[in-house]
Amino acid sequence: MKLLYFAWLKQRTGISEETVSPPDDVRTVAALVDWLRLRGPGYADAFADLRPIRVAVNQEFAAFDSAIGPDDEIALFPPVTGG
Amino acid sequence: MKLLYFAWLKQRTGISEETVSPPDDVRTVAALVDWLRLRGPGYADAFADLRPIRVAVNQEFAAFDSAIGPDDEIALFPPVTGG
Amino acid sequence: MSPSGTVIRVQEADFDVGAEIAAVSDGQPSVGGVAAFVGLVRDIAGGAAVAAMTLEHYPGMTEKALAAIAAEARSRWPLDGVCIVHRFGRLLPGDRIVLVVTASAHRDAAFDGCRFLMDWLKTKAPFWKREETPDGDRWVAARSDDDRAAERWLATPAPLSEKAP
Amino acid sequence: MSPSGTVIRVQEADFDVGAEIAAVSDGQPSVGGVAAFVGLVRDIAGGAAVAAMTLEHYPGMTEKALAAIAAEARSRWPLDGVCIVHRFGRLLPGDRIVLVVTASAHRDAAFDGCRFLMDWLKTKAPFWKREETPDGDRWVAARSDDDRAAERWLATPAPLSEKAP
Repeated sequence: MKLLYFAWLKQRTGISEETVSPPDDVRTVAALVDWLRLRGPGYADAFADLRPIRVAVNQEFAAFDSAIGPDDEIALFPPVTGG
Repeated sequence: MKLLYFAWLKQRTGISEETVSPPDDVRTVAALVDWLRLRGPGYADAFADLRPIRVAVNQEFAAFDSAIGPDDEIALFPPVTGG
Repeated sequence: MSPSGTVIRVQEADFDVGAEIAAVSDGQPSVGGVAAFVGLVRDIAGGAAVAAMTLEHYPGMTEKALAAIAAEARSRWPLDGVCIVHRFGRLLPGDRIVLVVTASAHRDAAFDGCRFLMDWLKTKAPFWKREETPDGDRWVAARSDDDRAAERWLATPAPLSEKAP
Repeated sequence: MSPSGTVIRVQEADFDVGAEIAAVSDGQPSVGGVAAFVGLVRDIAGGAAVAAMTLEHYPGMTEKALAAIAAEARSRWPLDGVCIVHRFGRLLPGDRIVLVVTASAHRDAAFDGCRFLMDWLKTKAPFWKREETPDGDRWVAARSDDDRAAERWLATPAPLSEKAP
């Protein structure tokens, strides 16, 4: 499972991209985030509040209850501010 | 009194610009047009129907009942179609 | 750019769209958005092929009318720059006719101002178009759609800006 | 211009506004109007001076998101050409950030399409801005105004075109 972080989520986790293998019971974005929080203080800080966090699964906007699997690319980032 | 004609009004009158001295009782655009109609078949044809005709007095859009005097510049033309 | 930040030009020559757009916000780092519209000669109109178009105008009044429309736009929206360039003379399909550019801190004012200028220009600036078609020349009639487009700004001075300033 | 008439580019380099606008209608004499919007870096934001701005994006998803927004615009309005160019990297006040261009037979479709693209791009394309201010760097927060601007197109797919087609 490939993870990407953008903007202040990248800064707080200290990571822009990583490949992880969470347990089999991690089947949604929400479950993934719960699991990520346990990986260290940077993650716990980054994911303390999910309200300002958006998610994309395989480069499409998705919801926290979206299903995910080992081959997916999951991105976590704040609301977009382009243009 | 300076008169200008544009678009098909110029074509029908055969004139783009002329200086005229109508009688003193010609004090509105409507009276001017009534007087112009008598000047020849080109004018009569051009001013047969006033509905598709617009007017400007001293380079500002005006109405047929607008007051006019000897020093004014009066333009007669169809509805504008620029842009 | 004039001191007032409004550029009005009526000319036979073509214009440089990129240069005009750049000039409207040049040296004004408070500008966040520039909206522009370019009107072009179409090769078909009212179902007929158009080989060429000739634009007639009323020298003197044209510039005044465009300046008045620009002033009206600036009174309605916080615009940091306005540019209107309108051509006259004989033009071919694909040729540029008109350019309207507005600059503002925010995009909604730029968009609204630009559209307002085009709508009012169509009905309030003294230009007339004659088209050359296979059936001969014809004067283009004013469109009721254009009247309605101009009138929508009377009922609602700044309809979309209110929703998203 | 791609065969579909939609150009999407995400790049660090600046772009040539005049050339991009010309390309959207090039060789299409049925186009009567081209609307364009240029977004620029402002020197002030949220009351603070901005010395520079860095745009981060999500390579791969960005292009897909912009292509989807362009396709949505083309499904709503009869557009003969669409161009979106968005920069990333570090930019200074006055620098161009984004260009959106739409071409259509009629001006209302071009205006509506252009504005729609900007509104949706602001809320649906994965870009993030970091500003350099006297108080340090800060990530730009999403604006609720932008959400509302995007949402107005859900309620009324083509509000102004209906009034003046």
